[in-house]
Amino acid sequence: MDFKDSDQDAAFRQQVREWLAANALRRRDDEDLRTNESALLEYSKAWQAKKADARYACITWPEAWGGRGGRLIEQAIFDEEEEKLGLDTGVFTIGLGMCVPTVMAFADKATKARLVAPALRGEQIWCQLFSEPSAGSDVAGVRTRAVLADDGSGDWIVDGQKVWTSGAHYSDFGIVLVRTNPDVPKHKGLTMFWVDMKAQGISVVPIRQASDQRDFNEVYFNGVRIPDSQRLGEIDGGWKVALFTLMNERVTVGGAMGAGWRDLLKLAQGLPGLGGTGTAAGDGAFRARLAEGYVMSEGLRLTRLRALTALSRGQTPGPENSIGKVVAARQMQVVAYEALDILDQYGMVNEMGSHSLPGRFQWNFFWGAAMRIAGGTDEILKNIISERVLGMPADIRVDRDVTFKSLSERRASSG
Amino acid sequence: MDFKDSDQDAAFRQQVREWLAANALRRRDDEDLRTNESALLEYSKAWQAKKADARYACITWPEAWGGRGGRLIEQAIFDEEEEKLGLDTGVFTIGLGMCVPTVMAFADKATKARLVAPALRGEQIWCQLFSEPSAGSDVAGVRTRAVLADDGSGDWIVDGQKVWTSGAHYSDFGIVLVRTNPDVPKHKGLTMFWVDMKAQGISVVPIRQASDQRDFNEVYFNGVRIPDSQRLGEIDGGWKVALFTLMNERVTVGGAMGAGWRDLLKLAQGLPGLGGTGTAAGDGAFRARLAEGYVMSEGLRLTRLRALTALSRGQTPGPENSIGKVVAARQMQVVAYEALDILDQYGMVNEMGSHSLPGRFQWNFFWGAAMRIAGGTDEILKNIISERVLGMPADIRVDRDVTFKSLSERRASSG
Amino acid sequence: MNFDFSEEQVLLKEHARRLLEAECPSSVTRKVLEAPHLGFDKSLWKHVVELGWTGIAIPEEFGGTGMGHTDLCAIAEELGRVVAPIPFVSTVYLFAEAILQFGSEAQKRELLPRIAHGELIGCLATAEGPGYFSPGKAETRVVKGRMTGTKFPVTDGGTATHAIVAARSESGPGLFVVNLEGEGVSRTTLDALDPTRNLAKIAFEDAPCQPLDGGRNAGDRLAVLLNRAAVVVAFEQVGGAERCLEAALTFSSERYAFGRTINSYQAIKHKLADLYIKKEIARSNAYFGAWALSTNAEDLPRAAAAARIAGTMAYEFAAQESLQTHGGMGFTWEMDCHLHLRRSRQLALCLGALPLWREQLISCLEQADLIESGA
Amino acid sequence: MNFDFSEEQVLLKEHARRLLEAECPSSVTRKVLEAPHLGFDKSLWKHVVELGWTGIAIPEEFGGTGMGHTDLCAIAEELGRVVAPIPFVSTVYLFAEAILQFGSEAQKRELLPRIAHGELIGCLATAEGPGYFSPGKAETRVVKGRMTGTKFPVTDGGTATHAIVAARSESGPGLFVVNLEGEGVSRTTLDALDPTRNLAKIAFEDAPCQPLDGGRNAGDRLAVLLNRAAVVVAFEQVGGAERCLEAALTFSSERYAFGRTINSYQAIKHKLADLYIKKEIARSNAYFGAWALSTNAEDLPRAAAAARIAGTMAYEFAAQESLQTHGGMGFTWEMDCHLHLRRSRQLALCLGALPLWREQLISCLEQADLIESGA
Repeated sequence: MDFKDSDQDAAFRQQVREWLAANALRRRDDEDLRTNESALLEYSKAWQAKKADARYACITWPEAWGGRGGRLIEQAIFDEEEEKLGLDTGVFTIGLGMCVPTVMAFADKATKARLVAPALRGEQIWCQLFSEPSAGSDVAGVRTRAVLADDGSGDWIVDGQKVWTSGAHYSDFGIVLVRTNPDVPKHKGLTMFWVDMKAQGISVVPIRQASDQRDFNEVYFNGVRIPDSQRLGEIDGGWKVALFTLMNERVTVGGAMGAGWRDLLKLAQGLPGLGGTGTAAGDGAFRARLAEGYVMSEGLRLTRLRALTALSRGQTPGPENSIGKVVAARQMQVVAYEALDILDQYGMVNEMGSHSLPGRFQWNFFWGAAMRIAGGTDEILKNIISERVLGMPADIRVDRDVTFKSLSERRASSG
Repeated sequence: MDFKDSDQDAAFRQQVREWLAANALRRRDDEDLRTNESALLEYSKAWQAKKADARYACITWPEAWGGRGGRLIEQAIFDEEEEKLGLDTGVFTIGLGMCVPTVMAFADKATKARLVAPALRGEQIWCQLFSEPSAGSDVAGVRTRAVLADDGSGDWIVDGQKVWTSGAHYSDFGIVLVRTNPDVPKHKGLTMFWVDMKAQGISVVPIRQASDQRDFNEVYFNGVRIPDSQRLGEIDGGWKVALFTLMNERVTVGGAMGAGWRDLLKLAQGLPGLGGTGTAAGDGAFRARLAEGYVMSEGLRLTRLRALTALSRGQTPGPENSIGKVVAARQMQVVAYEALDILDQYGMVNEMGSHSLPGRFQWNFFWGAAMRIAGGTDEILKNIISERVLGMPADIRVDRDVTFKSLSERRASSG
Repeated sequence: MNFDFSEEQVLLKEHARRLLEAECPSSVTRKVLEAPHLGFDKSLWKHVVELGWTGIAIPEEFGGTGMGHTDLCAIAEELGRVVAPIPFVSTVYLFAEAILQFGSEAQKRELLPRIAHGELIGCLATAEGPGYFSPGKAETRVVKGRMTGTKFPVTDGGTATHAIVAARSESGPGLFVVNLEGEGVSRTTLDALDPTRNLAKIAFEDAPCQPLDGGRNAGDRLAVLLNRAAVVVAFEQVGGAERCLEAALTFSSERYAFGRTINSYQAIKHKLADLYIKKEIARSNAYFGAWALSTNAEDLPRAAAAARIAGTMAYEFAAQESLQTHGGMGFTWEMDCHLHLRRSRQLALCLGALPLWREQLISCLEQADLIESGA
Repeated sequence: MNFDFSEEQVLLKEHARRLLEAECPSSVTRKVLEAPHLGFDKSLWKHVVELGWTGIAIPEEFGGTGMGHTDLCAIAEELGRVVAPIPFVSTVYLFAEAILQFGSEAQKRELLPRIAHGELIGCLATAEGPGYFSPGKAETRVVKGRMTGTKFPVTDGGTATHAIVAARSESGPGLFVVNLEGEGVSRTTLDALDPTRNLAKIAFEDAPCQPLDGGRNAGDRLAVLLNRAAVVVAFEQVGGAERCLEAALTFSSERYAFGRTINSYQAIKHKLADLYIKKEIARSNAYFGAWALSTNAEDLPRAAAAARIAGTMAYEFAAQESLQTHGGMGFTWEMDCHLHLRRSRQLALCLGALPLWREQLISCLEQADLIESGA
């Protein structure tokens, strides 16, 4: 075992490093970018355009689409180097990682010709409109309705509400999953469209989160007209499209999520110890928890290296990557409580607004709770691990052979 | 809040104390009783007879049956005082706690007249024959068959196998749950009998446990003839009887289960510390785990006092007693691992045979694992808490409306 | 055996619950959440004073109702349930107790009736910045009856009229009473993780103060005070945990996923069974604390530590997992989950974090291995 | 990036797995379990020797195959899976490593070929009774090349021909080689929690011994030895955990309760998902350990501690919860669950318990906060 790149990978990494060194703009932890969203968007777009010019924007995409037809490991290497320099902002992650690949797979030629290149260049931002107030873990339970317009145009009229949409307020386009047939079982009556977020009848309302921040949105559809040409995939065939999108969901693993155990050690080393002697880092209980937490987080980081190894060998990463989010989110929460404990009463002070070490752990305090839910709850992820990785049976389903309509009625009468 | 007895209870306790002081025989932790089963049985029977003479054997039973028609709190007080002196042996717990009450509720007059008094006096020991190799958590899944003898006698012929039967090898009688009708759903084809354990065709084979001890038995029924007069309850009405029996299952709570956190502290105080300084009790990590474990175990002990309070007020204890075994069993396991950890390499030595402190924790090591299963697994107990205490829905049942026979066939074809 | 609330106390609790359901729905807590400069909800405070709750453990001769500490615990559980946005912990469990335990006759006569009548809001100031506070290392000094130093954060420090301050004087560490509205005191409000409890930095510059010099030594006085408050706070924690459980039970019985209510999944059922277990363990430990508190038992340090550990573990688990059970909805501002998430952490830290209490518990076990056998 | 077994190593592992499935079904482990006086299974040992596994990390010049430590890790994982009843840890990871790292040329020439050829069974003797062992406090003394003292328990001490003993001599704490079949040595077998690994008390009375005095100081030598072994044992733990998971998956797919296989219940599904998570975390940490071991990286103390902590946590959880998944059957002698329950504890203790390793890990993090940035 070693951590060396193959000759080919090493050459690519060298090339990336040189390019980044010559072209890097600003770091994302720059005060202005952290606190000013329009500055962040402007910078992100400029940086994306630079990357696109150099064919680093979507490395694995075909050259015809603006990519470089590269290998997965090359994308991983680029991401690594970009992250090291703090240049990535995440603004395009959902669009280029999930939405646009869906468009590329399911839209007609003209649409692709129109939409893909600007997205890759960062000129247009995409969001993903799947979740609804009553369709969270159970994505196929969406109620947002699309019916054919009665003017014979073939257009669809969409009404309903989406929720938890990241970036909806600054997105140009979105892909939206809607119900086109309530008289069949729920997975069978769904259709996917792409939609112009500036279309009439769409309104975006930021969600005030438990943390008193506003990172997500509710998106209301009120008689929104969508031409049938914006359909992705078959009518009532949207579930297949949605699965394709979700399969591309990138799970962030490892160190990127908030303050970690090493930061905790640093914090402890600057705080007084129990009983007034030494520092908080000297307490055996603290050390034991730190050791166990470190091993979990470090284990995740190393698990990611196993995936990179598979990529560099041209293989598919193993199922072990499925553990990423469920472990990382819980670690965020655990480390936050440890940190606030050693801050003692000072842990009650809210420094989230600043970039201080206590403030970063308070950020973890809220976001640990959030990340155990966002992108699949702990419970859903453990179901996925047990079913898809371990081959255990799916939960008993009572909604398989029932029409969506009667399911809703059943609910209404019992709820 | 206080821990004082009411005047009436205090008087009863005083009376019990005086009687115990005057009549106590041997302590159950006496070397001979711990290692020699026949000595234990002899002592237990003698002690039970003494208690019966003084009407302390089954305090809440009617006087007509040899009890004293006492209150539940009086039984609890007696148990407490008896346990304090280490006089209780547990040999009659299952019989007098579960089996004989079932007989009293469901047998005819003559049977009761014959069986109850000797059981109360400890002259006869009872065991409970419910579990089977393929009916553990799912008690109603028993396969042991009883069919009417073809000689017109009305007797039943029983074939099958029971398992995990405590005390089967020294018991005189047992109550046994059997299947009398496989053509109805599984709960509806069961019947309960009492049975003479010396009857022809019954063989008792001790189970060698993971701990290399033999506390439980397999009991084989091979053409055992049981007269219909030994039936308890209706034909095919055995599930109701079984629920009655199980409702009487006494859950041991608190300190009685193996070595505890205070013993752990004692052990640690005699062992060297980390890094060669002080004792193992000085390590902050050890202290933190000890604190959290102590709080759990002490919380259980105190929960039991809440139940006693209810009893002394003539009320039914609250649902909080349902937490007893699931917490106690897990604590047994956790405390064992902590103890073996501070013993370090010496934790690999098996001292279970001796009564040493390390040996007691090694006993916990095995029995913690066992107690998380015996008398209802952790998983079953959490189901019970969530369903019966918290009112959450039962798990989806796929076996409700299916005949037992077709259920078995379904199994056979898929297994 | 009498290890439970008495019938009268059960009635008192039921009364308090009905009243708080009416007077302190979460909209009242949210008023302060949305406008932390309010510090607390004045009208709820007034109500609570009128009911005599602030004086429930204050003897009648000092203007209280003289009911006692177990009654106070009963009320605390109900206040914990509703995440009450009032300075009750600071004023009643800490300030009033400090005066009751260590005040001179004159201090009692001067201050206790004003607490009972709701005119005085108290707080306890110990911390001097991040990390565990050690009385022996306090940098706040008292010289000739004048205090100089900075305390932060101080819960309710921005709205209190009086403070008990842990400081060092010529004769070593001690507790002192300071009129926060008097000279030499300046205060700054701090952003709080739980904005329904005021948090402040208090700077003293030659501020006049009076010593609280009851019979015990200084380290002990603060410890006694914290032990007494820890028991009562444990009841708030039990109340909060129970409310979280109820909310999760209700929500999960109404929320559907895959055609079933989510309370039919074992992942949710067993999570809430675990929550119930922790909550009952906390309740039992809190009861023992209430007994020790109300009888001034020697066991109080052990009982208080156990009650605090179990209470904190239960409420924090409850707040985390109740939010988790609520899924995405649980992470919205409009649901009450975050009120408990914030308050559970606030209660966990306001009397010192768990590591301190775990250490105290084990020290007690070491020092008095025999206490239990007498129980 | 090459953070995985190589293709050749994967083939080696597959080969080892097939072989051990044939040669070491649990009936072989049970032979020793039922007759602990056997000490180990001779025929399996012979097989393993013939395959060259005892010499896999011994250079060819000393009679080994010179394949290296990552190959040894691959083999270790497979031996861990089958709870192999042979003194492989003691002989290969500990004794052979000690000679390789700290032996003189003469010692290497004398002892290593005999290990490779399976004639020498080694062990490491440190503990002197209950509790953590500190080399500086060892009571076993060496005076003028003769050792006196008592070591217990010693894993494989009853069957080994040679021991590395941690003792104190005129020049301080050190490691010494003792021929256990020579004069001045008496041994008593002890009952073991895991009877498939021999456990003994060894008394030395003026027993001749040779120092192992490689370049480092004594404390370090023992630490280096334990670090190196910890990495390889972590692979045994990963293998054991994986086997427990597989057994639980199989059993739960066949066991019915309430008309369904129990693997359809979330309580079981999520338990085994948790097990899978811990196992993968352990594997990744073990891989890092293998890298540090095979490259003699400076990071070895940190990597070894992390591998050992994660490996121990994974295997113990796996053994406990696999048994739990098996229900009553899991607690019978006839099922293999208890083999893993015993072995997981044996591996957790044989190189020192977790508290020691947690402490080592944190010391490493403190001492070298910068190591990572170079990785």
